[in-house]
Amino acid sequence: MATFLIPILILCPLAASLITFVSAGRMDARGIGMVACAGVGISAVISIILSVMLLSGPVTGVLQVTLWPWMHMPGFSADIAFMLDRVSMLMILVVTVVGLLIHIYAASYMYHDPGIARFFACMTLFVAAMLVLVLASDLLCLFIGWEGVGLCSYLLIGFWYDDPANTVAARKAFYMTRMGDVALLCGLLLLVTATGGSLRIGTVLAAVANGQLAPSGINMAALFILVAALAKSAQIPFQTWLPDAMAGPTPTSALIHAATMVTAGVYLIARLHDLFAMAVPVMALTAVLGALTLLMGACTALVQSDLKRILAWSTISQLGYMFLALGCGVWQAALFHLMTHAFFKALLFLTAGAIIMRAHHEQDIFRLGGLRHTMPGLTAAFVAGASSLAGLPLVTAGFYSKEMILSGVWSAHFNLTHGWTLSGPPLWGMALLGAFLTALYIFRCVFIVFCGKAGTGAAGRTSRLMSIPLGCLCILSLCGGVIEMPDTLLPLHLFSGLLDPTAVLSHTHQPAWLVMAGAGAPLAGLGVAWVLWGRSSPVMREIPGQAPVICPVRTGRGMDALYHYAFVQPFCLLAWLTRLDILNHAVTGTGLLIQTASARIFRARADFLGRLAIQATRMIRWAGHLLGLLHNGRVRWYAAWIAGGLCAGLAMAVLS
Amino acid sequence: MTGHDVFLPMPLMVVSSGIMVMLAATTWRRSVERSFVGSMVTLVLALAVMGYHTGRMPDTGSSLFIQDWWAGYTAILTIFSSLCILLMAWRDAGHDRTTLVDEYPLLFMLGTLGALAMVFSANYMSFFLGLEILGISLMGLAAFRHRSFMQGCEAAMKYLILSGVSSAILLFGIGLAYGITGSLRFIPPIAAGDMPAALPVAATVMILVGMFFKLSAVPFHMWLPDVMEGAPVPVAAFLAVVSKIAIFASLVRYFGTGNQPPFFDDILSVVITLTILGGNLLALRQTSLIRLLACSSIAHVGYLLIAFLCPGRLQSGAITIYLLAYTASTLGVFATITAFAIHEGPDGTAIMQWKGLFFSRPFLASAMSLMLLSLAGIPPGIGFFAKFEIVATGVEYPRGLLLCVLMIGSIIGLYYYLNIIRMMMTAPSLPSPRQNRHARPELTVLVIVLSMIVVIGGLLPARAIHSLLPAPAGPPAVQDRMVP
Amino acid sequence: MHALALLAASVTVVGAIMVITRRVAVHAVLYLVVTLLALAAVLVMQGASFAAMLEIIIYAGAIMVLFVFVIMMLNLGQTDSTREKEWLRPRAWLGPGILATIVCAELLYCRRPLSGPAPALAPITAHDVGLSLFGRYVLMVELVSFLLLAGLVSAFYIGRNRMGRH
Amino acid sequence: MPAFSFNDTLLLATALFSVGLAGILVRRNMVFMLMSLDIMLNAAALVFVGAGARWHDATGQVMFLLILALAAVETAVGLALIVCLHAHGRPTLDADTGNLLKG
Amino acid sequence: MNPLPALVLLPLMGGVLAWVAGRMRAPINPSTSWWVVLATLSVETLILGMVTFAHRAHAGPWLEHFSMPWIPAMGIAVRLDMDGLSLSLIWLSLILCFLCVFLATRQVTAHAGAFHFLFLATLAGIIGTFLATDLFVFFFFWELMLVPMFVLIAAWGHEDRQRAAMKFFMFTQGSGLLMLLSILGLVMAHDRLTGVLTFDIFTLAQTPLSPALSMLLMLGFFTAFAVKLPVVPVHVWLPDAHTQAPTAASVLLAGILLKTGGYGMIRFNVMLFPDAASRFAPIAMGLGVAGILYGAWLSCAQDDVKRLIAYSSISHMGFVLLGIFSGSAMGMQGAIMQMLAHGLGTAALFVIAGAIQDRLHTRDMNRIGGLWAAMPRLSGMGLFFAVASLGMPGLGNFTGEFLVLLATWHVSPATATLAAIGLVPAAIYALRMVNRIFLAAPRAGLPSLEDFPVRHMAVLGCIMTFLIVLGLYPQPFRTFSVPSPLSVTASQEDHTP
Repeated sequence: MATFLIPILILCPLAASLITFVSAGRMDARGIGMVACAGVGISAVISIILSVMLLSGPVTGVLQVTLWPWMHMPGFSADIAFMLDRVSMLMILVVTVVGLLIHIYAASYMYHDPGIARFFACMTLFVAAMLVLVLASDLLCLFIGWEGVGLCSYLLIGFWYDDPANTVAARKAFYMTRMGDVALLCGLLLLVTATGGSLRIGTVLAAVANGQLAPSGINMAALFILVAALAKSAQIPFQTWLPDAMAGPTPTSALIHAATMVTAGVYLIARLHDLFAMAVPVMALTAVLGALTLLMGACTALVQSDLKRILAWSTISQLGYMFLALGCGVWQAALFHLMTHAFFKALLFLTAGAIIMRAHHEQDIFRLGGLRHTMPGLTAAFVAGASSLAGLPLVTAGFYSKEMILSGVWSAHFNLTHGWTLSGPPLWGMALLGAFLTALYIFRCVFIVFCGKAGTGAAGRTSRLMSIPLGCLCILSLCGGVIEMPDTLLPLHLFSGLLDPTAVLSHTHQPAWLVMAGAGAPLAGLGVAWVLWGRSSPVMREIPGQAPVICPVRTGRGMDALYHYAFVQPFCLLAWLTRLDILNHAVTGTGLLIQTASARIFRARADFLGRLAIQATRMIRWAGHLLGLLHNGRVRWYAAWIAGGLCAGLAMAVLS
Repeated sequence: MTGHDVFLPMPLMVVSSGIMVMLAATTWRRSVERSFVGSMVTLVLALAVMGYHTGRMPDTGSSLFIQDWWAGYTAILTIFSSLCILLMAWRDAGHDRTTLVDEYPLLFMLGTLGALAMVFSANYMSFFLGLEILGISLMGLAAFRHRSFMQGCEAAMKYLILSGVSSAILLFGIGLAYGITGSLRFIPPIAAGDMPAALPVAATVMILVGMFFKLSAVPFHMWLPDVMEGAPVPVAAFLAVVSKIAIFASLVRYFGTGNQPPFFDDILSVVITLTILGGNLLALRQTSLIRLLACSSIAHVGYLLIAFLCPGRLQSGAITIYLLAYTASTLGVFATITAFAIHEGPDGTAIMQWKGLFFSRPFLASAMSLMLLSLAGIPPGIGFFAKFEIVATGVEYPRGLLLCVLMIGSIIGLYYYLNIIRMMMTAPSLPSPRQNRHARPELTVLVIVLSMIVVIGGLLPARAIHSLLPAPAGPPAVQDRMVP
Repeated sequence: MHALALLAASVTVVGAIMVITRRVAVHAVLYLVVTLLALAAVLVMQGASFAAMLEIIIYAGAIMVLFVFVIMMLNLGQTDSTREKEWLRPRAWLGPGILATIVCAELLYCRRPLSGPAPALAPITAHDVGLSLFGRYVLMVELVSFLLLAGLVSAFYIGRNRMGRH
Repeated sequence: MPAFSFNDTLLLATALFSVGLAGILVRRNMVFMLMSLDIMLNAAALVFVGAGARWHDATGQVMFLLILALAAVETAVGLALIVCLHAHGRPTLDADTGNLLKG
Repeated sequence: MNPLPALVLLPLMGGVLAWVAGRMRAPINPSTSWWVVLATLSVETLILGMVTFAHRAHAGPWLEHFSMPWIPAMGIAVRLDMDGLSLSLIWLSLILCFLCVFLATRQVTAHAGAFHFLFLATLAGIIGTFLATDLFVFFFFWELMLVPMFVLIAAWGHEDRQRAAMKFFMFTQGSGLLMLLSILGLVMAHDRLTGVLTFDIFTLAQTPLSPALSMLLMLGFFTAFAVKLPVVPVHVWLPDAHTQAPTAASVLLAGILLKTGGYGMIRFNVMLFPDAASRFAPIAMGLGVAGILYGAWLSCAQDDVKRLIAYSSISHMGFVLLGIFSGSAMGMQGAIMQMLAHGLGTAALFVIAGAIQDRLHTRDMNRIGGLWAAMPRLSGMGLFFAVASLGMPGLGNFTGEFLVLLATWHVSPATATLAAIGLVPAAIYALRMVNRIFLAAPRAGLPSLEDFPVRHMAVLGCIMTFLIVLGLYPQPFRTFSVPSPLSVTASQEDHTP
């Protein structure tokens, strides 16, 4: 049954993709939408069936399908093979269910776009590739999906190709991830060499466990894979492509750049966590990078004015949480957060898309405003998503997943080489700060957009087709987290039990105030945001200036001054700092440098080797010319040559 | 005086009788057509008796002439080339009937006679006489340029003076050799050991210089482009083909094909290097097709000399096939030029005139390309196999340096040959005034026949090699004998 | 006898040198005749009286007359001789002179250690030459006739062309 | 006692030969060049006669005769050409200037 | 009857027929020669199919054998042998010829007969090259195929065609001379040792050679193949030739002619001189990596579509070189896969570029503008093949590249890493092309353009399918296209009769 269903699961979106692509121009928009939704829907149903099958099986049961041998030869073998275990089950559920909801939404959202067929072809192709990625039991097979999602992401970011900026963004995304792909490829090569010719995940992990790999080899492999994951998930130093990727249509951003593709890195590391567990320095690096990214993302999100870019930076930041969790070894927490993040971030994006659509494609939060009155439904949905993102305690899914990460981070400890150690609490502190900032920036956005004076007028209404997915996602992002709770609240570990029944995470030995702190930080952030942006006469409801603007202290307003010094000044400083966006500049600058260098070198003198050949030809011609000058037509001169030749010949012959 | 002394190879006899008959006919009535027909009939006859004789008298001849496989082969080539050239010359004479030019075929016949005498010679005296008959007729022929008589005269004058110098050097050398050995037989004077070393060496060098001049090997080559350019096209062909075959035949007969003394090796290596490089480099800058062919023929002499210098199992095959390839391809090029001149009006000696020929005259252009590719040594022409054989001899008798030179030369050569083909493929900028003279079927047939030889020889070279394998005889088998 | 031989030889060489240095063509022809006569004397001394006779009759007699005829036809005058003088500057002599000297030196170097059997005393008479010429080498005589024919035809054509065309 | 050994003949011939060669290389007038050519041919002929004397062989004189014929023919053709060139465009008979064929 | 000579001769005869048909006067349809070509190719395909599916009868690794004395004096015989490698490459040639015939050659109206003749003559030369196992015959075909290709480029090419054609010919011919020297050197060495003059590679492979000599001879072969492949310092001819050639010739050049270089390296470098090849491998691999990076980098800097594709070919061929000299069966097979996939993909790209040039009369990417709106089918195809060329897993190129990289990693991880880095510029040039031609804002004043008709799409669809199959199910091709060792002669029984 499973051998039959798993290929069907992948084939359905693939077939939908082919149909929509081929039918471009022949089928109307409604038909295309239906085909795409049907494709993804069938696979959603199948994935649910498969989950049921898997869960009804033995605890460690795995559904294996080997379709056909891919490359078999002495020293190497790879198959087109799939494997459904609990991790991938979670992933296919997320991919298909969230994907289905987004597709339904998009069918309405993209209805009037002339390129709808291309859009859905890419979207469904993406779903197929993502499914290959998560289901593959062979790392090389995984690589197909890995590159495939990158390609679809490229196509979708540059979907509106009329604007060169979009295509530039698309290519940037692809190049950045491509670097990671190369690293992944190298990692795979290293692994396959070390394991003696197979890239089966099971084989690789077994080889790692058996000690077939030298520690340095493990570290190298983990490092390569980490780089790949960083690139795919837009972590430092590859973070710059993701905000630009918002150039694509909003459903794309929701599906690819929030819910699924960018989490592929997380999935990969979670999948290979046994390997990473052996590579402590890499784990530490992962954690540190995750923590840094989450802070940087949050800070940057705080000063953005574009609605989608805020969400993009927030995605980076949330992925940072996941990497932090992975680095600390609590991969279950990472996956949990992955799932909830998929829910609420998809919700946020879709809602944002709906808002932008109704607000005449205005994305600047400072030009929006007061939407609470014109779009109450969307407001509710956005607030739900925002609170889940901020992790408001108890009522949101985000709270539970974030809590799980925080407690995992607290108890982490890294024994690095040469006696260096890194322990969890500093990282925990950064994560907590991040939680505070998260609440701050997302509610800043909420207050600016939905409260205050009405900005751009809204038009039309959200179609039913769009609201259904929003509703579903609302529910999921609010209630999706109750399956796993901190021990302090309730020892409920459904999620981690689901993933790995043999090793349920529990942090019973941790102090209870940790949970309190985790719950308090978002609330504090909410409060500060309310003070700054939510009150009727907001202090900072204008577009921050380009330069560090120190607002003049308004006399007689003690409270304001306090706020000013406590928040406004640091905020402006932060704005200034992040606006510089040093890393971004560095990466872009390097790219630019390479580009100009190549242009300078090769445009000016194309292919210097070719030049060399031309020079040689010229020399030969020149020699011929010189020789021709000897033929001046004078008989005496010719006779002199004969005499000279005779002379030389005699000399050679006689004197030799 | 023995029977051998008056032995005259049949072709020589036929050709000389033909000349006398023609001369007699001229006294009766002068007619260009008749002269041409007569000379061609004579040559065909000579070819026929050639086939009859080669089987019967394979080696040792008299003291003056010799008839063996090598002589027979080169004689056939010579006569065949003369026949082709006469066919070409026919129209050259035919299209300009203001003057009676029945001397034209007569001089060709005399030249052929000289070449045949050289080919069959086994003695300095007959060799020298043949050489001079050839040379004097060429002087007359070179002046036969109707449109630009001055150029013809200048070419003849240059040829006269320079070949006079080279004849004097050659004669001096022969005289020395005669003084050393006391005989005019073809024996390299090195063989006679009773003299001190320097004089025989000097004699050899002087004879070599004389021969190199006629072969136009590099330091002595300067006359060839000038003379060929100044002479009419068929005469240029005669210079490039017949006279070179004849002189090469004598060279091989004189020096044999065995190992050569070291000084000879050195001189020849230097000359070959200079010849290949010089010829090819010179050809690079030519705008006149005839000059270019002259330069390329210089280079081909260099290739041929490599085979001459590398004794071994493959040598004879290489020399025979290369001679055949060179003859057929060069004649083909000249025939095409002549045919072009008939069809298109201008005499086809400037490369620019060939522009766009692929579009106006595809057949002619294809034939030309085939010949040029064969000269460049590219399949399917016979030249490919010929060059292959040359390289094979060079590898068999390891001569790395010469092979390198050959390679460089071939690449340069490729460039200018291709350049002509390229020119033919360029679309003509403006339509040239098409004079469209009378088509001459015999030229078309000639081009077709030569193309067939080139292609068939390229595809089935085994026949050519196989039947001619024992061709180049070494030094005559008869031992040196003092003349009483 | 030796003195005579030496004299003849030196006259030959000096005459030749005079030939190539004269400005006026007729003078050169006359010097050439002198050279040829001296050369005939040398030939006689080598016992080749027949050759010497031929040298005098054909060379000095016929060929030189041809030269004289042509020089008369060309009608060379004072301007030509001044031009010749201009062409014969020492600079023009330098390179060719060196080259010719080197060739000469090399040939002499080769000749130096030569010593052969003493020539036979009996001179080679016209009889011997005739026997040889019309015996062994009769074919060569025939070939020479063709050589002369070629020259004749060429010269005739060239000469006729001069008259007929322009 | 012969007046000339082969050795001496060679000496004389070499000298004549070189003088002729020098004449060809030096003189620009074609008439002089022809004369120099004759000198060179004479030198070669002298070698043959000397060699014939050395071996007491009539062949040397036969060769002498042939060379004589050659010289006659070359001179005749050469003079015809000279007359021709003189008539059409090269009155100075300069071998160096007015060349149409070069390069 | 033996099919091998028929395989070689049939295109030639068909070509002559096509020429004759092209020269026919009025009553005959001008496209007659095209139909003749189609018929010829079909018959050729039939014969090849016969060979492919009837080879079970033979047990040995060599599928077919043909031998006929040619020049006995030199020990030369027309000796043709077919193994899996040559068979698969001939299949590739035929597929690409069909591609050309359907998509490119019908547009040729000027002297169509001659064009088709030259086209088929090139094919004949290429097939001969793939089949010959006599060194002389191999060299003969090797040189022979250049001539029609030269004429194709020089007569039907684009603006700067003649210089490009000259360059092409000079480079390949010149290097061919070096190979000639090596061939003769090997033959003579064998002759000196055994006294047998032969050009048969099966015999020559047994020649014991001194290390220095075998290295020298191998270098001679290598140079010729390196020029053809091309390897970086001698790639100079390729961009010009590819750019200036007419579409069909570009396809042949990129699709098959370059493969003769790879084929030669496998059969004549690695199998004839295994020791010398293994000693030379580090340098060759270095050259391969240089080619990958240099080609990709230069490709990124091009504005001319065909030039861009041409440089990308250099990059791809770097992988082939790397694989061949990695010294393992895996690398060899990777190289073969890469050759097949590159042949298909690049040929299709050239067809598309040619179609664009036919319609817009420019190859400058700055002047083409976005075509997706006007020609979605063409653009879709272009996108697909561009993606294939950047090495998307699941398509043929990736299979080859991965195997090559894997084999290289076994030898030297650093080299493999460098080569893998070459994949980043590959993405850059491929997507740059996509974003400047296909997915870009349409240029103002674009004339109304005709998209690919369905039959063209069908042909390209076949190529696509092949690429996908190569990418996802290469196993049969992989096992099929293994070169047979020279130690086993196909024809022991045939030699004796």
